[in-house]
Amino acid sequence: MANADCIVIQGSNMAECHPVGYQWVAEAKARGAKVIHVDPRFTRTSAVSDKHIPIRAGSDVVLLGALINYVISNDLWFKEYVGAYTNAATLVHDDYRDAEDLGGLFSGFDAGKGAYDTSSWGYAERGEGAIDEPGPGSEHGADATARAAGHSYGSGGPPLEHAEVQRDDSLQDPRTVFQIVKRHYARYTAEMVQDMCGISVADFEYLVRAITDNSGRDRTTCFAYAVGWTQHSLGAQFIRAAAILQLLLGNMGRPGGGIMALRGHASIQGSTDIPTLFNLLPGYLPMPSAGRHDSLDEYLATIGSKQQKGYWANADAYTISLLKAWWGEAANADNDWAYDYLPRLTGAHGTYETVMGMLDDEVEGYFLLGQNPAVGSAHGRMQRLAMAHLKWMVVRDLNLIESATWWKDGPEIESGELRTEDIETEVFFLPAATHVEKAGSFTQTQRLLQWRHKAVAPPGECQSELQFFFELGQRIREKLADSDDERDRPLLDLTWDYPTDKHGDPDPEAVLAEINGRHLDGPDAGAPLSAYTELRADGSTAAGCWIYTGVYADGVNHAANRKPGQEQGPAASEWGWAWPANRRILYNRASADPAGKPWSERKKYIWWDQDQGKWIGDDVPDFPVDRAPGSHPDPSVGGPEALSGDDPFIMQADGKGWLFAPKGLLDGPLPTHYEAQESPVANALYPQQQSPARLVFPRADNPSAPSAGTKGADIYPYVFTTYRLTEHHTAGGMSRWLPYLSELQPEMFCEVSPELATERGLEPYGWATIISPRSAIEAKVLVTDRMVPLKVGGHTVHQIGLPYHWGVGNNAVVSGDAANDLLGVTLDPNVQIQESKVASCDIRPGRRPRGEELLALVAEYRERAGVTMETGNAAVTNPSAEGVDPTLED
Amino acid sequence: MGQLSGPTDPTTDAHWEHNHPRKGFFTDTSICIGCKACEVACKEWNHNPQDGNLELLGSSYDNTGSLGASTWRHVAFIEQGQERITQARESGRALVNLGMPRIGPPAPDSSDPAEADTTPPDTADFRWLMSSDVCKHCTHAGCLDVCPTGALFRTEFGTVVVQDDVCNGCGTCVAGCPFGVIERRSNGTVKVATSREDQHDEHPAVPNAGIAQKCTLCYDRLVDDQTPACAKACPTTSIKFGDHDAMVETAKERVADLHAKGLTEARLYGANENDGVGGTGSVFLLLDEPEVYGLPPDPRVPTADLPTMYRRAGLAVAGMAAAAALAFLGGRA
Amino acid sequence: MVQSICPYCAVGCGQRVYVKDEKVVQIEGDPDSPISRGRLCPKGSASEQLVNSPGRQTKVLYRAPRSTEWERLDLGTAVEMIADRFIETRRRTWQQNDSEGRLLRRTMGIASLGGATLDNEENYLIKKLFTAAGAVQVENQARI
Amino acid sequence: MTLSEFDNLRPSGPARRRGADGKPGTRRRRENGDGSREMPMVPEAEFTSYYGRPVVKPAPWGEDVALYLFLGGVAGGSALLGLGGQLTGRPILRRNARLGALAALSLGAGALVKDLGRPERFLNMLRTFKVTSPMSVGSWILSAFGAGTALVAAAEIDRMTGCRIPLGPLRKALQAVEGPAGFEAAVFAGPLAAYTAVLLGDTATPTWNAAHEELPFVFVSSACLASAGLAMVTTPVHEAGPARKLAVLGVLGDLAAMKVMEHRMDPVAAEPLHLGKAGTMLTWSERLALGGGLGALLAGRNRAVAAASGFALLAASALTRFGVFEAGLASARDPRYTIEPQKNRLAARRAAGVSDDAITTAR
Repeated sequence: MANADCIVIQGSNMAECHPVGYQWVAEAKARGAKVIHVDPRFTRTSAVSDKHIPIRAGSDVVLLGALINYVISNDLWFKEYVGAYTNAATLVHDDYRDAEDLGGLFSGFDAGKGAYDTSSWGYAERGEGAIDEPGPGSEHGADATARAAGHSYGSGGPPLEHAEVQRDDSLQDPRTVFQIVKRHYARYTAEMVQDMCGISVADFEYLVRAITDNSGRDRTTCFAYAVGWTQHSLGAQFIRAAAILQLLLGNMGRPGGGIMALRGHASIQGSTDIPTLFNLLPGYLPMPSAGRHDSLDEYLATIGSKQQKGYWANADAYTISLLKAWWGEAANADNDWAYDYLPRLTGAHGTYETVMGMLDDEVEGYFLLGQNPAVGSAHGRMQRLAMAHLKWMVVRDLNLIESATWWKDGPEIESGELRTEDIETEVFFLPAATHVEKAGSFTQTQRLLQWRHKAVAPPGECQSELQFFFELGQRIREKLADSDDERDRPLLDLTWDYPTDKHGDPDPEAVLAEINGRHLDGPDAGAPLSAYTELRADGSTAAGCWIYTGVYADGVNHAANRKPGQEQGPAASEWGWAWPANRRILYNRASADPAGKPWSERKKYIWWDQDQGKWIGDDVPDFPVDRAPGSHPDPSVGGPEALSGDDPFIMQADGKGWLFAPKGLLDGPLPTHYEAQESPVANALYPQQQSPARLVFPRADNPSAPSAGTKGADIYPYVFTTYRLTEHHTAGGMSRWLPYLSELQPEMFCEVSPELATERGLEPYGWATIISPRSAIEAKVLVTDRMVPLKVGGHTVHQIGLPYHWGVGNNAVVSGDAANDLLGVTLDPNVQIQESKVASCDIRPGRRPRGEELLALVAEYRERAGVTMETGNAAVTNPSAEGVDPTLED
Repeated sequence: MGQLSGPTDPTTDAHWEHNHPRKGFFTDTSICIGCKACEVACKEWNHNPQDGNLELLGSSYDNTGSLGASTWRHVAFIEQGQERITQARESGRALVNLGMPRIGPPAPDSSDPAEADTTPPDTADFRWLMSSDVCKHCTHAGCLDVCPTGALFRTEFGTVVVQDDVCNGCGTCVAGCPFGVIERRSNGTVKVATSREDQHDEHPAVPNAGIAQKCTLCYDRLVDDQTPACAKACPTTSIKFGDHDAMVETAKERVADLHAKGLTEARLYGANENDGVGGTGSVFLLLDEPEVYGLPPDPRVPTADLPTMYRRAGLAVAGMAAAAALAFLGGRA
Repeated sequence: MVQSICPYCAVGCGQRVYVKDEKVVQIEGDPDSPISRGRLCPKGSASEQLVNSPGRQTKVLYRAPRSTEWERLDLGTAVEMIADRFIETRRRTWQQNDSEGRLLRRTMGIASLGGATLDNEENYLIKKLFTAAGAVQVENQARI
Repeated sequence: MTLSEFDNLRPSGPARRRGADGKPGTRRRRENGDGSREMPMVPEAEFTSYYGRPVVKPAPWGEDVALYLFLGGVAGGSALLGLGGQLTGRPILRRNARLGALAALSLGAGALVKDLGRPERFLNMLRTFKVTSPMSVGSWILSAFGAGTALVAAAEIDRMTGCRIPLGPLRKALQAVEGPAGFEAAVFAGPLAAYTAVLLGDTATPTWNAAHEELPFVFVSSACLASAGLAMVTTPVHEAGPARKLAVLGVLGDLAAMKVMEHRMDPVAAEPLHLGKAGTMLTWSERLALGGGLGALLAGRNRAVAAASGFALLAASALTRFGVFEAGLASARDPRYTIEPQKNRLAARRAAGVSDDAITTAR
């Protein structure tokens, strides 16, 4: 990032949320790089940027689309790069129809299911028709949503049957990706940006000039985003839009380029790599689904076709090695490597579905492991009411967080909805160990594993999760030891024999070694694997997470590598260990031109050394190291062997960067602007208001505010956006208990513009009540010129900023109302992340009412707005304008 | 008695027989991101208690308020519109022009920063200033001069430090500081939530209550050749630490740099050894007038006038004696 | 002194943990880290207080159904009770096959939501144990 | 609309301007929501501060210290009267002045110790002598003064009790040093009365600091009239002649010094002397001093008038000390008194062509 010439921070408040990461931006800026911050609020990041461009929350695709349009129509794209490394020249299926033609829908929308059949988005095959998706039959978008399919591609693209595609290298065929992209964004203009995002034409031109002036052979632009993008009903598409722009400008896989995800938590990357996520197994292998993955063969066929290019073609080796790691001898060729020990999915079982399952009394027991959903999850009220339905719950945390004490001092106790004496839930609070009281590895945002050594023993009864779950597993296995029930076999056959120290603490290095994997047969039996390329599908290797293979190569904990940064080169490859294979920049083959030479001396990173016959440079090449630039193997061989010398995107099924996504996304192959679930603005681009494929939950306890153009929209006239502050940590479990952090931001507040304060009579630093269809909260008012009303679609849009760190309880040093109580649950269909960055509300002066009156206030607003369960939940906004038979709508 | 005002080396003045270079901070507020890591790192290292009432102070994101007995780093937040930015740029330009008397209209000399290309940089219609304040460790330190017990002393690094075991809390130093830095610590307590489980009843007593407290420039770290906690934590190097001379040099380069970019609002604070406190050990780069940040515009160490005061007092004493004599010499009238 | 990594955000800043008499006395940035070069944000700087916070809970607490107060519970007893409930809920809510007879082999009665400050090794054991037990509703902060 | 919680403390001035163009989509200009206001007394209209917060900190001194200022003056003046009585053969005046000095000194020193953050460490004052520290110098003055005063007072008490205190051979010694001790105390009497002015002047507290040239005169005058007042109360009129004279001289000096001081001070820094509690106290101080002085001058031979005048003078002195003390603290609490005089003097120096001594520099 320090190598970038221009850095666009959008959807992230980087200086505020990642102050230490921001040093690299500061360094780039000191060296002359331009830093532009695009954000609804003027934040601490804006304060140290060259320019802040205020944007209406949720309109990012319009802006990015307009940048794409500008780059294409002004011929500013990086032709050599785009031609060689992207799928620009690939032809798309004949049946494909763009959202431009269907009023905002792409071809294949099933209004009945509220989801796409994505088959028409595929590539045109050589010969005729589209490339079939692998595996048995075609999967419907609705089913894929249920698997949160988008999440499964964390390490690469979705599968294609093979990579023999039709191309038109002149890019002139209207069916080429390039022409489709060009047409799709033709109406995304500077004027549209002004109308929809509230960004002036001058500011847009400033931005576009900064980006295009700083892209090309010699220069690179970097985008940084965080949850400001992901927490939207089209979150994945925001990122895709930036990726398209970056591919067109040739900024991917190159130093100082790319799109940097700024993740919020110490090991949030790790917790998707080794997922505590319902839809994934370690290494982005999907959890099997009933009906789709009923046998190992079916399962493997859907992950990666043997005929596709790149490393996903070896998914069989990854899967079987995982099964061997978990079930050892019990996993053998005869029982399909214990594949049937794996439970099956039948739909979405994400955290919000789980909460609804609790409300329906389907879930009895709940573990909260360092998580505070009563404050930190969207629709906090629903979270707490759901917990009151549980039979038992285990809260493991450092402090007595609100999710552990809601039965005693939660807002619903105060409002009278719940009575402590009536709540049946058993609550176990188990104190946890801090990061210095246990050893283990975190994976940071750039996929770097770093080991923490244990400094002291945990105090009192505090325990690490490792020890707790190891012990819990042991107890459960002991209690079931005599069971002859077949269902208990997976538990009893589980490899669960980690060495422990004298306190019964399992050795985390032993776990890491299991994750890394080892040889089971042959001369090296027992020896650690050193790379995932050593994994085999014949049961001769075991590895708990294939992408981490190599972290324990030669029996050395490479995550603990600590060669001081000042003693190494810029890639610092001897500090920690980055997956895969210790690479610091992914797809870095793209940092050299098709002939293997660096694009420029200034941006040199990985290049082909003709004499040595291999790729060399500052980093580990993310490419078969001896694959010459000009080589063109027969694509039909499949796997890594099929990669051409100019296929840098080795985890994509065709080795190319995807401008157009023929597979993998459930809400459209190209990012398209839709309004948020709740928006006071009508979609000026299409009759379709919201993303048609977004996941809605029409329930009485999850009402939505009416959007622009429908009755009652003026009852919730303002947009609010939630965010965090430097001084606090998410739901506050690790900050509101610390006096030093609490005193820095002691009270919940809302940020409003002076105009809005005048309009609503809000007193500076007095109290205000913010009301959404779900709840009402109170906050101190911070009137500031950092909030600017935007002129959008002919009227003024006021945005309200709400930090979400506070919660209602008696135990923390500081407490306050929780912003997340205002939010409802609407999810991105690709990844099932909720929309929490934008929603509708009203604001008025004074504190909120207490007790039953609070509920009455919220209900009164709903009534005035005419909110029903259907409000805002139609998949298709205007069926006749979008070519959909209205009778198909539910 | 050492020198009371004007340029000097305070360490030599204090009769240290060694050659430690004087240490100091350079706080470059133009790159401060207002994260307050300095405040926390400082408290953590020095075990300073929480202070304040856990309420919004009504000053943007600043809920610390000011430097004090338990807050030795304080980050100020100032929101400004275009008018004020223009004024700041103008007042900065006026500073540049100071001491460059000209006859007639200014010569079109492009190398003169005051006349350089001053096309305003991009974010000009609004700005949010952040600045981390700290003890100035003055060359002529008012607090140190007026301390009657010798609790405050000049270290071998040229810094000013309180000896906690000597100070008797007379409070003279508080009034003696022209920057409002040093303060006597009250025995305010670490405020905790109303209901806690029994084992948390005990809270550490506030250390050093009743005595004067301020930044020590991490004297205990300096003697171990360590960087002060705030400078070490600062994510963007807005707080720099090093030899005082080098810091002043860096500061001068930085301000010249910013002027060259047309940012004439940038100015240094404390880098002039001819000022009222003989220059400060902690040098700042500010983007507006000092009072905007809560800093005095023309501080002067009160002791600089001490000789005058003693003379005047002597005169007064003489007058008093004369009056008494007169009263008696009038005889038994 | 022990080398560690800051637990707050995903930048992964290096920390040095200073220990005296089995107690953490100071946590500072690790200048050797090429990620952070010794710097820390306010949260990272407060890590020592995270460990030694006066508000930190170090004992097991239990709230019985309908009870208005916490009571103390021995750690071993608590784990035993949790294991019993785990097994019982799993048994009661077990789903072997779906309506079409396809294998499900799972329970929908047990769920977990983990923070993203857990170690990879911890997440691995959690995922492994829950998957083997057929509890599929394992989620974390990544989706929040 | 106001943006600062301090706005309601602001005197009503010209209405603050709002951003002229309130159109959405563009950032508006922002007025300084942090304490700017029109300044009628200063040509430079702008006064800016950081949210109206003080720049300097007021001394953490309570009224104990103001009381000490007063009592120190009483003690000093009394010692002089005592010496005068000693030399001119006025035994009652001598005795009363000496006892008065000791009483004032004891009470004052007690108040001073009580005000320390760590009273148990009061002796640390005497572990060093620092000429740059008026407090240190004062501590030594106080000690030296205390030594002589204690001796002469002891001698007086011994005499009053008819030499019944079991002093043994020490009585001889005491009687031997009594005379010199009276001189010794008187030598330090003036400094005791005057050093407190330096103590206040040698601070960054705007009003005190701005008064540093004249404050010693105010304080010694005040000490004179107060001690004289005390003597007029305690001593029969026939021996109190010098006290009455001293009272008149003290009042004259006090009124004159006060006027000159206010005149020569920076007008902004002098404001707190006229405002609020301090203003009221100083006004009454002046009235009482005048009244007491006139009483002493015109009807001092009347015992009742003398006593009343004496009380008036004591009260006047106390009010002077409390008033000045309070004015200083008030000046420290309002940033205006720090910033404006400093800006003015900086501007004045610049106007005079001195441009190399500012703390703010462009390079």
